Amino acid sequence: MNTLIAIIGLGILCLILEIFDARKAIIPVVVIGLLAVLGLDISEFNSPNAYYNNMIIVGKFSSAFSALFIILTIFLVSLGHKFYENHQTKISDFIAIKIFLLAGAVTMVSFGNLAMFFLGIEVLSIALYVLASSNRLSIKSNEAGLKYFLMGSFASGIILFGICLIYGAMGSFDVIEISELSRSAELPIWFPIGIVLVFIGMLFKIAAVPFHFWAPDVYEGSPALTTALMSTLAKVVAIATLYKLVKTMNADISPSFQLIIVIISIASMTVGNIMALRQVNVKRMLAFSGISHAGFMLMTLLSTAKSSGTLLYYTSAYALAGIAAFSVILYVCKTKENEDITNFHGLGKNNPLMAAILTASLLSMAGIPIFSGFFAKLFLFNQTIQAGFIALVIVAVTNSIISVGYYFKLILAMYTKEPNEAKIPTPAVIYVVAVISIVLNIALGLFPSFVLDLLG
Amino acid sequence: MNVSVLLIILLVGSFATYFAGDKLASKVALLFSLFALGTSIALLNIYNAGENISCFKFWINNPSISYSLTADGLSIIMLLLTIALTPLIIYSSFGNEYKNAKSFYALILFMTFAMSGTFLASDGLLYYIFWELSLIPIYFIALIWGNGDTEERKKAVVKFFIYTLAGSLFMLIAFVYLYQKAGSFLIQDLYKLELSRMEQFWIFWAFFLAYAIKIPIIPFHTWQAKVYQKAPTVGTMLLSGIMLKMGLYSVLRWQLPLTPIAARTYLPILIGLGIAGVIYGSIVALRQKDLKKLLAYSSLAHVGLIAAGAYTLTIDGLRGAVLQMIAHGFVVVGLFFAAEIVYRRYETRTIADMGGIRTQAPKFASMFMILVLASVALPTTFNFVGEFTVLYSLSQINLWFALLGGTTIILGAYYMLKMYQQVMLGETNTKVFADVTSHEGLVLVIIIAVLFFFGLYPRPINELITPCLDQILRTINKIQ
Amino acid sequence: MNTNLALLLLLAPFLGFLFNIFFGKKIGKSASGIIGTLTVVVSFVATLVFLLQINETKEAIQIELFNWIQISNFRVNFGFLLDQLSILWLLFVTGIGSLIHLYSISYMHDDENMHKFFAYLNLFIFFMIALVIASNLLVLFIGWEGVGLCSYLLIGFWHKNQEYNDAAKKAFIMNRIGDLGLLIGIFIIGSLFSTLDYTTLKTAIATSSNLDITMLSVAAFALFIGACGKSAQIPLYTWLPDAMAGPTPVSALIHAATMVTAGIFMVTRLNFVFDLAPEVQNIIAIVGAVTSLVAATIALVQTDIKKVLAYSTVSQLGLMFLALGFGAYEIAVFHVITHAFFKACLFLGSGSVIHALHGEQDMRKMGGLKKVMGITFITFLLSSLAISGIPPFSGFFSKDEILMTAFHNNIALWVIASLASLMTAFYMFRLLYLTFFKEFRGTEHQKNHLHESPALITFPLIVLAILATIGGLISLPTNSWLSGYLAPLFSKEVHEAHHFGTTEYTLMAVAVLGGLIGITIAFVKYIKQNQVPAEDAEITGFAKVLYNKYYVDEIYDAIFVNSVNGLSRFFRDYVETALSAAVFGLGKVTNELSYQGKKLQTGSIGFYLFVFVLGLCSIVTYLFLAQ
Amino acid sequence: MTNILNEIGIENYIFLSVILFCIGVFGVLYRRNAIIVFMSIEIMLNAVNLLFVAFSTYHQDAQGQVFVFFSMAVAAAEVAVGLAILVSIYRNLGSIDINNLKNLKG
Repeated sequence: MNTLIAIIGLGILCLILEIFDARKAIIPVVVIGLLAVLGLDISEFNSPNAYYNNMIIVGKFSSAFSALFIILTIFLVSLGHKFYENHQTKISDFIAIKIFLLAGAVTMVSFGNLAMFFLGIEVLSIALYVLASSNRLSIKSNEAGLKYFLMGSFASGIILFGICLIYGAMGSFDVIEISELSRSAELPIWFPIGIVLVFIGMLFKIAAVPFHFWAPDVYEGSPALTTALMSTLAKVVAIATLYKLVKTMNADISPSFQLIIVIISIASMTVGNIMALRQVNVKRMLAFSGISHAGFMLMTLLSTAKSSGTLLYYTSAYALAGIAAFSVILYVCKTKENEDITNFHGLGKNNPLMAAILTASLLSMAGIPIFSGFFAKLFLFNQTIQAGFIALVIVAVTNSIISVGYYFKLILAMYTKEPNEAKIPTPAVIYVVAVISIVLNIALGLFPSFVLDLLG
Repeated sequence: MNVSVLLIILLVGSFATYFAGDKLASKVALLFSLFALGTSIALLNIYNAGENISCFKFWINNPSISYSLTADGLSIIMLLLTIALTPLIIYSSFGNEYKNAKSFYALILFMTFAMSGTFLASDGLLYYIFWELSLIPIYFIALIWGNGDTEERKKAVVKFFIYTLAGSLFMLIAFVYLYQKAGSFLIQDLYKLELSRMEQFWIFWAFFLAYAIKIPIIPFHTWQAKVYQKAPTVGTMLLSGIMLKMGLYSVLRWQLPLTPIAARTYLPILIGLGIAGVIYGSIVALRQKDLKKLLAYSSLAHVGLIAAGAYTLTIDGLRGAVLQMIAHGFVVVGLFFAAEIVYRRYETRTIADMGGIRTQAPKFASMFMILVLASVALPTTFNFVGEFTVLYSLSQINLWFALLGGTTIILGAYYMLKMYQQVMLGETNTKVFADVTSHEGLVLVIIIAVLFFFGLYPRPINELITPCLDQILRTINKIQ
Repeated sequence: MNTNLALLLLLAPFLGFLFNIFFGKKIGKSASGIIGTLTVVVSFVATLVFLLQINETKEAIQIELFNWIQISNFRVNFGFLLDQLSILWLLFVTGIGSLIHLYSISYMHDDENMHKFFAYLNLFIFFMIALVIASNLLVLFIGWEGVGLCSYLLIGFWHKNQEYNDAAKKAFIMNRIGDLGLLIGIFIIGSLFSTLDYTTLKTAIATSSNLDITMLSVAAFALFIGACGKSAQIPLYTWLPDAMAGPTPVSALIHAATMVTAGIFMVTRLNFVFDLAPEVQNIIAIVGAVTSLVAATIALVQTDIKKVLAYSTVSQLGLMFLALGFGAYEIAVFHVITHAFFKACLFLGSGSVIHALHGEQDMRKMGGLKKVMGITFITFLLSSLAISGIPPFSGFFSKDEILMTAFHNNIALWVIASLASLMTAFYMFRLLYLTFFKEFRGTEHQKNHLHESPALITFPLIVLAILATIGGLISLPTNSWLSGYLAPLFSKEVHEAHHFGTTEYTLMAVAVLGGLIGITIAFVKYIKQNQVPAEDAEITGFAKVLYNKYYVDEIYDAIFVNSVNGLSRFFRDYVETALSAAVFGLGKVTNELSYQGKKLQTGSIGFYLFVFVLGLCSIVTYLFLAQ
Repeated sequence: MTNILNEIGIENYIFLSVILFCIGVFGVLYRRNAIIVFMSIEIMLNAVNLLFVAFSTYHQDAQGQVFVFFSMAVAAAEVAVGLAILVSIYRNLGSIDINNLKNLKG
């Protein structure tokens, strides 16, 4: 709870800073502030507690994920420093929005009441709409914004309807009550429908097939930094929330429901990977890879009992790799008008370090050992086989083979093609972010237990 | 002092090489590889003294994965092969100039590190990790420093990578499944498992996919020739000298003991595949225009025989397979180096452009001849010991296997001598061919010395591996 | 003591080889030649010592050095067995070997790579000795393959000429085919008796109660295939004539006197195995007889002096196998020895002729050499008489005994063999007349440079000629030192030679008569009618077939070589591409899918939302149906 | 209140709002003018709000009505952002037909 308040406070603070025209200070202050908040959050880790008659429930799960969100936000904010250098005037708005978005994210993982859940989603989404279309003058950005906005609000309409039906069935928004009730008596037919509607709404947020269509377009259209945010933070938040929702609402999923999850996850990874093969725009490619990863993450829902650690591990591995990849993309495409793969030609010669980092992050996403991506997949498969879905695992493996195809397309471009222009100087901050994130990723790979056992 | 020291040396070496800069890289790499060689010999002595040089640490508790390296005869011999070939390979590359040498040599050492790990790991997952790790460096070595047209090379290398990765991922599933059964990835726990026929069959084929692609056993060999041809010779040496032994080693270490029933059931098919590889490889090698491709197919033929031996599930078969692995490791490195020596002078690998070298370079001619003879398993060379043992084991299964496998004696002689004749003999070539330089000579001489020494006195190796192979056989027979 | 002596005997030539390889060029031609020769002489002396020793002790000397190969049910040592057989063999290997080394010093003097030549010769002697003194089949196999290698190296000694290289390659591969047979034989014996050691094997066979005769026969047959490869029997004989591409001393040493007899050695060595496989023995006898006839017929019309000798060698080897087939091992050995003498002499003689004519090998361009080359002529004449089986020359005794054995066992084969020996007499004297009688038919330039060869060449000729003449003494029909000497080797005694009746005398007469007839025909044809063999183009009819060696090489090429190469091309061009296409295919398919999939991503919000709703409805309906 | 509810029956409220919701959905699916799409979404939300109120009476519990306030506020915020985006699109394109927005695809 304190985390949440602190975050919002930080957001307001950075708006105030703008009033006093201390734009230069904003990012450092925010970063320091977020670090403090991180500390606060970690301090809450071992003191589970409920606030405002169960509106907010802080537990291991929520604080662990909040910590992840905060770390990601720190990276994203610090990347903003260079990204917004040409429109300094708005920097405070962007930063503030990101922080409020973070607030929404934290709310989403620590809700104890469907109302908070809904508010969290909306705070997050509205912030994202703004960021997506934040580049006013570019049609692409506008289009991305509108697409995201229309479909997003449509989705939240569905979610709202779902919540409403649940409320109708149970007469309460409190998740704990609801789950208790759901176990007991026979339920009115609209309760499962409500659950399904909410579920589908969340599937839209994590961009799972067949609710994924928005993702590639929006990722491509919106400014690179926003894309980074969407593909890392937003996705992670959504899946975490969905996981929590499913876990709390109905601990024992019906076989038919499991089948739906299996089908959707298979569809997501397959479609995502296959579509990614022929993409030329890196952001778009990563969007599809994100879709496939969503498919992987969905597998955790099949054994909600003990897969929270795995989910946390997978999300952190994926997000860290994503941050590293995007910081390189930001660096490479800073001066370009698009993010086509041709811009990466000869990066291996121009800037070996950056190339190495991108390679590493791609390898991690592809699931090659010692990068945490491999272990994430391994633990996931382990859990899924335990739950008895070996066929699903085989499909997943086949998919990760396909995925190598497009990840390596990028690597090949970096190492085998000739560079098309001279080396561009790298801003230190990007270096720092990229290196830290990839080092964290590898560290996770070497000591998986650290994260894996957090949620026991 | 335990084996992990070795891994540390190699890993540190690879970083040191990278930071040593392009000038010194090769020297530093050689230094570290020699250091590693020394250490491994020291370790061998400790092992022979009967002390334990294995190492075990818990790593991940859930799922329980441990950093456990076990050094028994088989692992040690494969380790020695790796560590002994690395300095040779590095030294052999001194004649060439590589751009961005520091990364090149760093990658070589890193690959050695990964491969040594594969041979040592006794925890299924650790083994798998090393197995995959060894793929990355060779991918980059072949991709960046390879020769020939970039696009073709890219196609070949990516195919190789995806293909092998695809294979090994199914092995991963098998491991995870086994973990579910045993609650641990440790090999001794996996050995204890009582798997049903059905399970064994699935797991067997999952492993087989991984190994058949790596070794390669036909019809999974399609990546081989192209990659051998396109990769820089050093990469080819690493691939053919050491890496494909990983597959064969894994068959002995993991596949057979874990799925004995399946292995017995499919025994004829597997031996058949191996022998088919022998014949097919030899025949295809007959009409290759590119020297490296010819050698690639010859090595396809040889590993086919080794695989056949391994799948006989007899002590002779296993022993012969191991001996032949080592022999082949050395001889193939030597042959590819010979090809490289020719390339350095003539800038070509097309056999048609060669010939008439013997008159200009008698030293080289004789050494090349010896290598050729070794690869056709002339008695008193190491390869004969291995090949004889393997063929004997085959004859114990069925005389026809021995007969068909034995065609390697004829066909091998045919294509190798044909190659030698076209490359070395004939009217003096118009292009001048300088005889081997001192360091090229040294490399070849060392290889030849090894081949002859163990050809006449394979006993030390026998004594090293036999107990371990007996153990493996016992595991196989106990379960079935 | 014995061990060191044996090692000296074995390693002396090897040291010579090493020395010549590394320092041969520096120390100059003659020096390297002398060293090469001396090393072999050393071995010869060592052999003599052993011979004396064994003559008094009658004890076979067994020496085990160290363990070599380890098989589950037996281990193979590096070991030597010096018994009557091996010592006998060593005797003429090293003896004739040193003579031929001596000869080569002068013969090869103009060759730039003389030191290499001697190195290879030494290496050959080394491997030959290893083959002979091996105490088990695997060490024998070392020598077996080793001599094959040396013959490869020496046939292709003039490696600038690709035809020679082809010949060398052919020889090696044909031998390898045989070697595979030998290996298979070794495998079977190993698995049957868990040993490859001669002595233990012999006892094992003698003692074992329930022998698997069928398997044993298979083994025997496989071993015989090996012998065919080495000793140039049908169907693996075609390499030997081509092997004449090598320098003449090589032909004399390897392809007449020593290496080609390895097959006979091996069979004799394993006589106790072959005795148990009568079917195989029949096969051997038949193959031997047929080979001797076929080769003889071919030799009738050849015009290349060395080719004639080569086919005559094949034919003689055939006779030896005939003897082996009847289990008359010591007779075969006897013929090996006599043959070694006169055939080496003939080859060296032809060498000296070729030397005199500066490399001319076609008999049609020779003639009338007896005036200028007296010594060569006489030695040649003597050994021709020997090979034609004219008493009292050595050939008469050995060949006669073979024919007798044949007669006693199988009349048909006896007829064939007698025909072969008749032809032998004919073509040998044809060769003699064409080369040494009448007028010289070569170029003027050659005519002016005609000369008798130097002493270094003629001396070995003389020695060999003498041996060829008196060699028969070692095994006279009535009291044979040889069969007495070899007796310990053989399980069952061969008695035909001993009781001597009218049949034997008639047979002898017939054999001699045959020889004389052959000689007379040759005399009539080439001296009286003064014929000269026709030019290649003019040869017609059956003679053409013979001249082209029954087109066997062509047939082999058509059946085996071409088919393998065709298969190889097919695999390379189609199978390989197909396989890789199959793998690439998967990738292509996925790519295509992706290409099609892109069309779905239309970019129209309406469509996206439509799919959204569709998915929603389907899930909801599914859940309803599920419940 | 309750008796009215009892007379009409909660089901009918549900049907009504479901119908409204579906109208909204179809509006979103079939109309091309962005403004009207907004309005359709608003209809969906309001249908839900109606249902909330109905349920809260049905359960005799105020949470539902409170929730309606939340959702209204959220909807307002959403629309504000949406219109802002729309304005900038109109500035760039001079049209608000969502069929013109197909630059991002493939």
